[in-house]
Order: sequence, then C-alpha cells, then structure tokens
Amino acid sequence: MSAFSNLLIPAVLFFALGFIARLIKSDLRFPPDLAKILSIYLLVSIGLHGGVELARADLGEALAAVFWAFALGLLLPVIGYGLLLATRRVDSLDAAAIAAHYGSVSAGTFLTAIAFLGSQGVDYERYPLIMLAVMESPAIVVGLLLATWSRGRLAAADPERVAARTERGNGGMAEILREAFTNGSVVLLVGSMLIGAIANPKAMESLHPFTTDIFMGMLCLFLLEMGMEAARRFGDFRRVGLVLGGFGVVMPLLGGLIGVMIGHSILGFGVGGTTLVAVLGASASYIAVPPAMRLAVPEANPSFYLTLSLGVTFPFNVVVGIPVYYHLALLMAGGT
Amino acid sequence: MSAFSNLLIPAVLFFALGFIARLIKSDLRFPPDLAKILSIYLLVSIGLHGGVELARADLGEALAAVFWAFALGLLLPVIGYGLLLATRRVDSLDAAAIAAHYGSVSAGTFLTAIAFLGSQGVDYERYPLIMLAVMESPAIVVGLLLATWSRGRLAAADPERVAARTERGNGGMAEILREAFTNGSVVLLVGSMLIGAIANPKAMESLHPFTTDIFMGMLCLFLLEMGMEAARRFGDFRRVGLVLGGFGVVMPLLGGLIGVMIGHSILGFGVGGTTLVAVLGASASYIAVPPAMRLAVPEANPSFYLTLSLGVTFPFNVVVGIPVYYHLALLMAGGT
Amino acid sequence: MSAFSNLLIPAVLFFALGFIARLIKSDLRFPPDLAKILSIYLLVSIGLHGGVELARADLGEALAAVFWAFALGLLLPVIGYGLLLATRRVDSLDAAAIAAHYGSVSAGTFLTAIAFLGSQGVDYERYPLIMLAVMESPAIVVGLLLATWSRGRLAAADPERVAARTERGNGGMAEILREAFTNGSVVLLVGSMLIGAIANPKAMESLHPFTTDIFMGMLCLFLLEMGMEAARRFGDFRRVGLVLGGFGVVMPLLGGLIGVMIGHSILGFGVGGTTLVAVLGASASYIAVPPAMRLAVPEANPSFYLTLSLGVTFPFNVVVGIPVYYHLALLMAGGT
Amino acid sequence: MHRLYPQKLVTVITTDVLEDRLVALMRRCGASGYTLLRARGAGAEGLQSGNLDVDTNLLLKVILPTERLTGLLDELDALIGTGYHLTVFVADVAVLGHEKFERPMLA
Amino acid sequence: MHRLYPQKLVTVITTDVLEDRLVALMRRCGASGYTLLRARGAGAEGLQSGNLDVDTNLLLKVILPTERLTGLLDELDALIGTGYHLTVFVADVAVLGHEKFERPMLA
Amino acid sequence: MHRLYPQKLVTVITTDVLEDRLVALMRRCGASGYTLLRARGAGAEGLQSGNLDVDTNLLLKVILPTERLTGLLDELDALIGTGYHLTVFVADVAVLGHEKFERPMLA
Ligand SMILES: Nc1ncnc2c1ncn2[C@@H]1O[C@H](COP(=O)(O)O)[C@@H](O)[C@H]1O
Ligand SMILES: Nc1ncnc2c1ncn2[C@@H]1O[C@H](COP(=O)(O)O)[C@@H](O)[C@H]1O
Ligand SMILES: Nc1ncnc2c1ncn2[C@@H]1O[C@H](COP(=O)(O)O)[C@@H](O)[C@H]1O
Ligand code: NA
Ligand code: NA
Ligand code: NA
Repeated sequence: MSAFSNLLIPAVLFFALGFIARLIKSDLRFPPDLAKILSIYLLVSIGLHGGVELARADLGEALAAVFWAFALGLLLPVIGYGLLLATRRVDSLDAAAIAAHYGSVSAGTFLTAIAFLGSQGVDYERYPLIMLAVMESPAIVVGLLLATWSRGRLAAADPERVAARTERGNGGMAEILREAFTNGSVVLLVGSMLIGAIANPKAMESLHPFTTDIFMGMLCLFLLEMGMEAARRFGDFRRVGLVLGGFGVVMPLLGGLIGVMIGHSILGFGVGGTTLVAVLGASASYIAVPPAMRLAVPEANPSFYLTLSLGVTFPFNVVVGIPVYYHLALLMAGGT
Repeated sequence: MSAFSNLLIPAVLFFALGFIARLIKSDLRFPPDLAKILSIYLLVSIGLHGGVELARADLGEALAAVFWAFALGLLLPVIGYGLLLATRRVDSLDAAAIAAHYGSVSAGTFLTAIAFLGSQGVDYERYPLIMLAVMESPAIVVGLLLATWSRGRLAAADPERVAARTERGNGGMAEILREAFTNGSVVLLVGSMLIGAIANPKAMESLHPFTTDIFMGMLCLFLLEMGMEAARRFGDFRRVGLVLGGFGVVMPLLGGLIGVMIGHSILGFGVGGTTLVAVLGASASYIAVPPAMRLAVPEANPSFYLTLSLGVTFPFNVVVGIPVYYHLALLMAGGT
Repeated sequence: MSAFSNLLIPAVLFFALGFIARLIKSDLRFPPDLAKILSIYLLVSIGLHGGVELARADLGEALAAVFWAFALGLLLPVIGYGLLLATRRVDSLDAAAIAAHYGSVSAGTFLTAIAFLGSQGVDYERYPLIMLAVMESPAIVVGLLLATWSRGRLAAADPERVAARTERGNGGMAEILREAFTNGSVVLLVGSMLIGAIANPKAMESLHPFTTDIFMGMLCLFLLEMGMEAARRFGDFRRVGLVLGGFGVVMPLLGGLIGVMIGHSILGFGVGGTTLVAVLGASASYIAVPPAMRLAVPEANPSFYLTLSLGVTFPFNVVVGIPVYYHLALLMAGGT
Repeated sequence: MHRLYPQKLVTVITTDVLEDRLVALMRRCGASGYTLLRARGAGAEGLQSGNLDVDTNLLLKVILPTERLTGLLDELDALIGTGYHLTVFVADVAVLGHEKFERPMLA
Repeated sequence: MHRLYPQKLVTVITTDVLEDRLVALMRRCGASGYTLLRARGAGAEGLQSGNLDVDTNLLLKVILPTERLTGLLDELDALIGTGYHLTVFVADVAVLGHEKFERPMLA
Repeated sequence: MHRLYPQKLVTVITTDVLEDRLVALMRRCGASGYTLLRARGAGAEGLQSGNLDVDTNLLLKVILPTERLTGLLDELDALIGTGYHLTVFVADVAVLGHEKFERPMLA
C-alpha cells in the first residue's frame, strides 16, 4: 500500500507528468532558466532549514552525522568505480567521472523522500539535512583522484595519448580541493545553512512563508521539469546499453543498503531518518558533480554520466527506490 | 457601477499599467522568460484547482460541461471562419488560422473574470474550470481541418501554387489529432487537473500557499506583461485594418452571447458560472493555439492572428467584455 | 551591539554570501534573468505597499515628503558633480553621469534598511516609501542637464571633439524629461503605487501573501545575486582608483547626513523614518539611472559609475552605512 | 601553419516552433552536430518579440563539409516551399579539426 | 545549382539600451528584417555581465543587398560619432531566396 | 568609401563550464574584447539541452587582427589536446574602426 501511495504524492506525480509529456512527444517546454531558478530556490530553502536544525543540534550527534556523510561520499565512488570497470563497458576515465556522481546526492530525490515520509506520517531526524550539505564535495574530490590515477595508468600503458594532458595538468591537488569546495551548489547549500544557523531567529521566521509554505509547489514544478529532462536523457539509453543501464539501478540499491545500515545501526536513527540516509547513499548528483567532472575530467563523455544519473537512477529512485529504502528501514527497525 | 468597479481590480489595473507603459514608450521590459514562467505557474495552479473540483464533481454534470465545452470549441471556429471569409480581408488559410483562436480560450481572461466575480462577491460553479481544460484542443483540430479544406479549394483553383504542399503534406489526421492533444499547455493543464484529482488530499493542502495564496500576485505580474504585449500587438493594428479589427470585437461578443446561453439555459449555471462560460466562449487563445497554427498552417501570417487575439480581443475582453458578459448573465437570470 | 546585529539579518548575510562566493572564485552563477525578475517583483511589491500608505496618508505631510524627495534628488547630484570634478580623476561628462546615480536611490539598500529596523524593533513612518518612488526621476534630469552643460563647456574648449554630438543632439529637454519619467523602474514603482492607492482594498488583501509574506525571501535572493554583482564590480576597483573609490564612501555619508537632517529636523520623523530618509540620501541607483545615463551620456564610461554605485557604495551602505545612519538618527532624536 | 580547413557554415533563422523539424533535418543531412541560439527579430511575418512561445525565433548554425551543402539546401528549400518562412545564409569558414565535422551524429 | 545570391551580413554588438534606436535605424536603411540575440561580453567599456539591465549586450544581425550597405554604415558611423560604443563587422554571405531581403519592412 | 578593414572573427562553441578559462585565454591572446552568447546544441558529446548547468553551451565570438590569430589558435589547440571538445571556426570579416580591435583589454 505504501509503495502505491508514493504515486499519490503530487511531487512524484509531477515528475511522472514531465516524463510522460516527453514520451508522448508533447511540445511542452520550460524556459531554460526555470530549472536553474527552482534549483537555487530549493538549495537555499533546504540550507536555511538545515541551518536552523544545526543551531539546535547536539554537537556530538551532528559530528557523527557529518563524519558518516564524509565516509559515504568517499566510499561510494570507489565502489562504483570498481563495479564500472568490472562491466568493461567504459574506460577508466569515464568510470571515474560516473562514479563521482554516485558518491554525491540529488537534492530532488531527497526532497521527494521527505514528501513521501510526510505522506506516510513518518517523522524523521534532521541530521540528514546536514549530511546532504556535506556530501557534495568529498565525492567530487574522490572522482578527481580516481581520474588522476586512471590517467596515470593510461599514460603508463600508452605514453603518447595522455602526454599533453599530464604535461599541462589541470591544476594540482590544491586546485582540485578548492574547486570541490567552492562548487556553486556547495556554496549555496552550506552558505544558507550557516545563515540559517547564525541569523536572528525572529528574522528567520519572516522567511518562513518563502522557504516553507510555498516549498512544495516549487518542488512540484522542479520535478515536472526534471521529469522532462530525465525522459530526454533516458532517450540516450541506447548509447549507454543494458549493462551500464543496469549499473544505474544496482548502484543506488547498493548505496541505499549501505545508507540504511549507517542510518540505523551506526547513527541510530529511526525509520524516517534511516530512510533519508539511505536516499543520500542511493541518489546520484545531477547538479553539482556534472559540471565539476566536465571541467576536470574532460576526457569522459558527459552523455554517459548524465544518462545514468538523470535518465536512469533519478527516475528509479523517485518511483521505486524511495519506497524500497523505506521498507528496508522498517525491516531493520523491526529487526532490532 | 459594477462596470466601473472592474477597473478597481488589481489584475485589470496591472494590465492597464502594462498597456500604458508601452503607449508612453517607457523602456520597461520584462525578461523574455518571465511571461513563460508565469503562464506555466498559472496553468499548473488552475489545473490543480480544477482537479480538486473534478474529484468532487457530479459525474453527470461534469460530462455535460465537458460535452458543451467540446461543442463550443468545435462550433466557434466554424462561425469565425465564415465571418472572416465574409469580410473578404483575408484569404481562407488566414481565416482558418484566426478562427481556431476563437474556439479556444485565454486563461488570462478567464482568471481576470474570476477576480472580477470575486470583487463583486458573486459565487460561481466550478465546472467552467474543467471546461477551460477541455476547450484548447477541439479548436486546434477544427482549425487544421478548415485549413486542409481551404488548401484543397485553393489547389482546385490554382493547382501550381499548393503543389509542393499537398504532395508532402503536414502529417495526416492522426498526426493532427496527436499534436492538438499533446500541445504543451493542454498537457500542463490536463495533467495538473488529473494530479489534483488523484493526489492525496492532505498532500494537496500543502500546495495551497503556492497554488492559491500567491496566485493573485502572480496573475497581476502576468497581466502586466500581457498588457505590454497587447499594446505591442495593438501597434500592428494598421496591418490588420478596421474591418478585421472589428471582427476582433464582434466575435467575442458573439462567443460571449452563445456562452451565456449555454451556461444559463443548457447547463443551468447561476450568474457566476454563466459569466465564466461566456468568457470561455468570448476569449481567444494566445498561448496554445498560435504555435499549433504556426506549425500546421505556415501559409497563414502570424501577425494577423496575434494582433487580433492579443492586441484586440484580449484587451477588449479584460476591460469591456467581462462586465458585459456578467450583465448579460444577470439579465438572463432575471429573465427566467 | 546594534551595529553587529545588522550582520545577523538574513538579507545582509545573503549579500555577504554572494560577495564571498565571488571572492573565493566559486562557480556559483545566477541565471541572467533572475536578478531582473526579482527586481521587478520588489518594485511592484514596494509600490503596492507605498500606494496603500499613500491612500491613508495625510495630504500635507505627503506633499512635504514629496517636495523634499525632489529637493534631495536635485541637490545631491550637484554636490556629487562638484566633488567629482574636485578629485580631478574623471572628466566632466563622467562626473555628470556618476553624480546622477547618487541623487537617485537603491531599492535594495532601502529594503535592507527596513529589514534592519525590523530586527531592531524600531517602527518607522511610511512616507519614505513614497519618497523612494519620487526620487528616481529628478536625479536623472539633473544628470542630463549637467551632461549637457559639460558638453557645452567641452565644446567651447575643443570645438572639434563634440561637433558631431551637438549637431545631432540627443533629443531636447522635452525628450530628456520624457525619458526620465517613463524610465522602466519609475513606471513600475509609480504605477504600482497608484494601483495600491486606488484598487479595491479587499482585492488588495488577496495580494498580501504575494507582496508581503514571501517578500523577505525574495529580498534575500536578490541580495545574494547583488552581492555577487557587487563583488564582480568591486574587482574593477583598480580602474577606478583610490581617490574615486573614496568618493564612493564619502558621498553616501554626506547624503546620509543631509538625509538625517531633512528627515529629523524638517519632516519631523522619528528615528525609523529619519534612518530611511538618510538611506534615500545615501544610496546610489544601480537599476534606473545606469541605463538612462548610458543612453543619454554615451561619452561617460559605464565601468566608472557601475563600479562606484554597485561595487563600492552599495556594499558600504548595506554593511556599514545603515547602522551608521541609524545611530545618527538616534543621536539627533536624543539631541532634541 | 594551422590545420584550418574550409567548410560551410549554414545559418537558419526562423520561429522556434520549427525546432524539432529542423533538428531532424540536420540529422538527415549528415551534420556532425548543430548549435541553437534563441533570437528575436522582425521580418515579413512581423515582430517576433521573444516573449511568447509563438513569437520566439531560433537561430541555428551548422557546419558542414562542402559536399553535404546541396542536400541540406534542398531540404530547406522544400520546407520554404511548404509555406514556412526561413532566413537562410551560407558563409565560408575555416574550421579547426575538420574530421570532427565529417562524422554524422548518432541517430 | 542552388539559387544562392551574395549579400552582406552586418553584425552590430553593443549595449541593449540602444535597441530601439538600432531597430529604427534598420528600418530607415531599408532592411527587410533584423535579428537580435542577447549577449554578454567585455571590451573598452568594461564587463557586460548580462545580469543588470544596463550591462546586457545585444547582437544584431541584418542581411542587406550590397547596395544598401553604405547607407547603413554611414548611420552606424554617425552613432559611433556621438559617443556610443559599437562593435560592427561585415561579412559576405550567400542567401537563399534573395528577393526576401530586398523588400523593406513595413513601417 | 567606408573605413572597413579586414580582420578575423573566431567563433568557439563549447560547454559553458569553460567560460572562465576561455575568457582568460582571450585576454592572454591580446583580444580587445569578446562576446558571449548562450547556446544549446548537439554533437559528439551528445545533447546539450541548455536546461542544466552542465549541458548549456556558450558561443564565444572574438575579433582579432590577423597577426594575433595564430597565437589564439595555438592556445585553443592545446585546450582541445587536453580533452575538451571545442567547435572552432574562423571567418574573414571587415570591421568598422579597426583601431578598437587592436587595443588589448585591461588585465
Ligand atoms: N534582412 C534580415 N536580416 C536579418 N534577419 C532577418 C532578415 N529578415 C528576416 N530576418 C529574420 O528572420 C525571421 C523571419 O523572417 P520573416 O520570414 O521575413 O518574417 C525574422 O523574425 C528575423 O529574425
Ligand atoms: N574584439 C572583440 N571581439 C568580439 N567582441 C567584442 C570585441 N570588442 C568588443 N566586443 C563586444 O562589443 C561590446 C562593446 O565593446 P566596447 O565598446 O569595446 O566596450 C563588448 O561588450 C563586447 O561584447
Ligand atoms: N557540425 C556542427 N555545426 C554546428 N555546431 C556544432 C557542430 N558540431 C558540434 N557543434 C556544437 O559544438 C558543441 C560541442 O560539440 P561536440 O564536441 O561535438 O559535442 C555542440 O553541442 C554543438 O553546439
Ligand atoms: Na549517493
Ligand atoms: Na473562445
Ligand atoms: Na541617493
């Protein structure tokens, strides 16, 4: 029943509407800036909420959450990289770029999960909001390290090909770190979180109608557009093939499972919080990581990582994944 | 007095402000995407409202409303086509394209009418909301049929000219129907209506601040921009000439009259609902139909149909028409 | 303490976030239309608020406020022009164009001041809202007059150089006046004010969620973008140099001082109202005046006036100026 | 000297309602890619202010090896023949990395 | 062979504050239409980031029969003479359907 | 006759993620300015729909005195060598006021 009720959440229905609009070749189009505007709005709003929670949070618990967010962000890309190389469908630079996406998160998926929990009447811990803000950057860094390492191996195998590259480089480690942590959406999310934490609480209340009341509507519009975008990318599925497409489903399940374990067993969250940590593990970035990879791993083909993250994993999570992670979390909670 | 009070509605005043801004050659400009964003917002919001009503509606009454919406959408373009040919100011393909606009509706005009009724403290039936969603497509189909038929007649008269055209065609009837029903604004409006009807009612409530509370403000901004756009088109009036311009005033009066009769006598609505059906009949599309005509009837000159629909009929309805239809509805109600 | 609490206002914090994002070379970018959309929203909302106040205002007091707004708008550019020529860092046409900015106002700064007063729990008179709407145009006119006069002097000194110019002219005085008073943001602000004043009060209430409830959030987004823009302009500081940069700090202090005197001693406002008049005096336009100058004084280099108004004076006012003017107002109030 | 090779740059300006149709046409003609810019303007069909869905123009640029030009122009001519208004012009350009433009897009 | 006729493509890049003035100028010079693109950039007048009304550029393209070029350039020169900053360049292009570009816009 | 001088117009189309890098490159090569247009498109790297930060293209135009062309093309070649996908083409244009294009931007 709860799996079905997922499909009665307006946000999910709007996602489906967008997806279907493309499938039936409707000429529905969003102005190109609308998705960008909505995503700025969503990041600022989640950031402010997270900040208010941060200010109230127990320091020890918050630090544990941040630590495990980092750990997830570092671990998942490595697992993904291994899996991708094992498929033998992409070269190692593509694998590095794709893997980085899975260590990071998708705010759209996370927010849909919150709407899902709301519709189930399930309460949740607020720490995952902080984890969301933390998880963008580590995955970028790991992705770039994997790419550098791959490039080294390729250079050893075929010195000609990557000569130009290693010679000029793409900035050293310091530059990589700077770019990972000054990424636009990281700055927006972390900055808003800090503002939410330090700003005058009364002034914060005056923001409530903007950041909270109209939030669901903005999320619906965003998912409508993302549904169209996902369908557009899904159309590139042929390029990606079945095996790689399978990765786009297996990897979130794996990430979700690891997330459930961390959320339940390590962080000790309830069913709601555990579901959200699972979603952090399962979801793949389509906003922060792609530009970072495009800049730093130009050899990787963006149609691979965009198709997987946006065309496969995103719809999978929104429609199937979230209820699955929720049931896993229920199982774990029952099992203790 | 009520005619005057129309001019005290903020939405109408913003329309006037936009119109005047262009007349006095102000350099006020809206970013090109703002009108598109606002119109997406308005369609989604009306759709959701309509859907909530649909879920509650009496099936028999709803079906009757849908049936008569179809009938209006099919009938009005035929009347318009006849009138236009009678003016001898446009060729038959232009007439077909223009006529299609008058079988469809203008959401902006409809919403202004709702604001007008609100300011008069007049309640209204909700079925016209459903009719609004239904009326976009039939008119497109009739327009394309009229165009195909006109093309046939032109081909008979002058086989050379339309040779290329008939040879390659613009897709058959199936394609025409698909395009009419997958038109972007149809998908947005009908899709949102379905979502409003099936979504979890509690979740729908969380959308209320977005779809209802800020609605009037968004409508005002939209009408401000539309006022500018109408004035810009009105400037092309010379191209259109007085006779054709007259059509832009007579046709909505005719459509409004037919609408009043259907609303009052057939559907049995009160004054509010009857006024809204009249507005459906009177208003001309400037969002859904023009692109459809541009694609399918490329021989027609867009400056004709845009000037008439946006530069003449739209301002006429907003300023003069709505109070007139309301008084007609009052008259009818008194007359029974 | 109150100076510090300025930095706990979300709007100011978002400004700082935007500024810092550029300093740390984040790739955070706003879609180019977002700032324009937000500024339209802000102008319409302030206008409507001002209009409601206008309808309630005491005619005598309102006229006095309007008169002194005009006076400030006429006086400040003349002072600025003199100071700028005294620096000997810019030629007289640049001086005219820069000076015009300081006679006008910055809605962003004004709104930040209102948020500041709110956070201090200080009430304020509403007349400054009306003054804000009045102050855009006079400064433009004075700027153009100063430019015409400068051009005359240059022509006397070097007849060759400005020959083409004086010959064709840029429209006479009538044209200048028309352009100053039909400037896009003037039309938006004054038009919304009129609408707010004459519209049906019950209908105005339905706009409340749009114009008031979500206002603070929209302001925060706007200031975030303006922070980025200010930092971008601040980067051009080298072009401007220290002396001219100093003007960007001294001029607002001077304008603020004059504003405090007018607000307190002439208009008899309390601390809140006086602070706002000071901000009107101190702030420099970066929306209405620059395009007007660009069109009418093409010889002036826009990077001068944009760097000063947006890169220097705007951040100075938001971070330092507002609390300073507030303390000045407190001092004056205490001194009576 | 640089590896600059002469190829043709075709520019098409028209209403953006035709986008899908033009893109399909580019694929058929063996273009290796295409670029779209949003535009406004005016012409025989009146003002295209760019504010409404129906009055926004698009400007399409496509680089083609000279030998594929005729095929493309034939198709564009046919489109004009059915009543669409297109502004089409061709310019000579010199490209960097000419092989790139010889590989047709994946269908 | 195709009916490709040589004409001139004039491109003007400047602040979009000048839009109305440039459009009027195009009409005066007998252009059959014009195309406007929104642009950003930098030059002698500094950065035009495109975020503010005052620092957005526009790029205007106009196709003209060669004999109308001189008139247009004269007007543009005059505009530059009054102090406006314009980036102007002319290219040779070959158009499809040349009569289209010879009919001036309706005033 | 008009003071029209021949110069080179270089156009670069690529992902807008590279904006800062390309602008820095223009400065290094002594351009007097540059113009950026937002674009969409498709090519070897697939569809660039323009809706996401990562799949928006930019089109950069720069006018250069002929003698600075080689330096610019060298740099662009190097960028392509490191794996970036750039569409680059050069056209001959005639500019109004050529001195304007010979003054490098302020650093
Ligand atoms: N002479 C011209 N120069 C540049 N662009 C033009 C010209 N004529 C038409 N256009 C563009 O092509 C579009 C369609 O032109 P038309 O078919 O003449 O209405 C116009 O909206 C303009 O953007
Ligand atoms: N060398 C150049 N190449 C391309 N565009 C330029 C060049 N110089 C100037 N521009 C464009 O023309 C606009 C005005 O230039 P300027 O008058 O030099 O400030 C700039 O903002 C650029 O968009
Ligand atoms: N043949 C072409 N004609 C015009 N633009 C192209 C062409 N090929 C590629 N492009 C543009 O260059 C971008 C990058 O191309 P690519 O590297 O092939 O993916 C594409 O997204 C297009 O905007
Ligand atoms: Na993840
Ligand atoms: Na109708
Ligand atoms: Na001032």
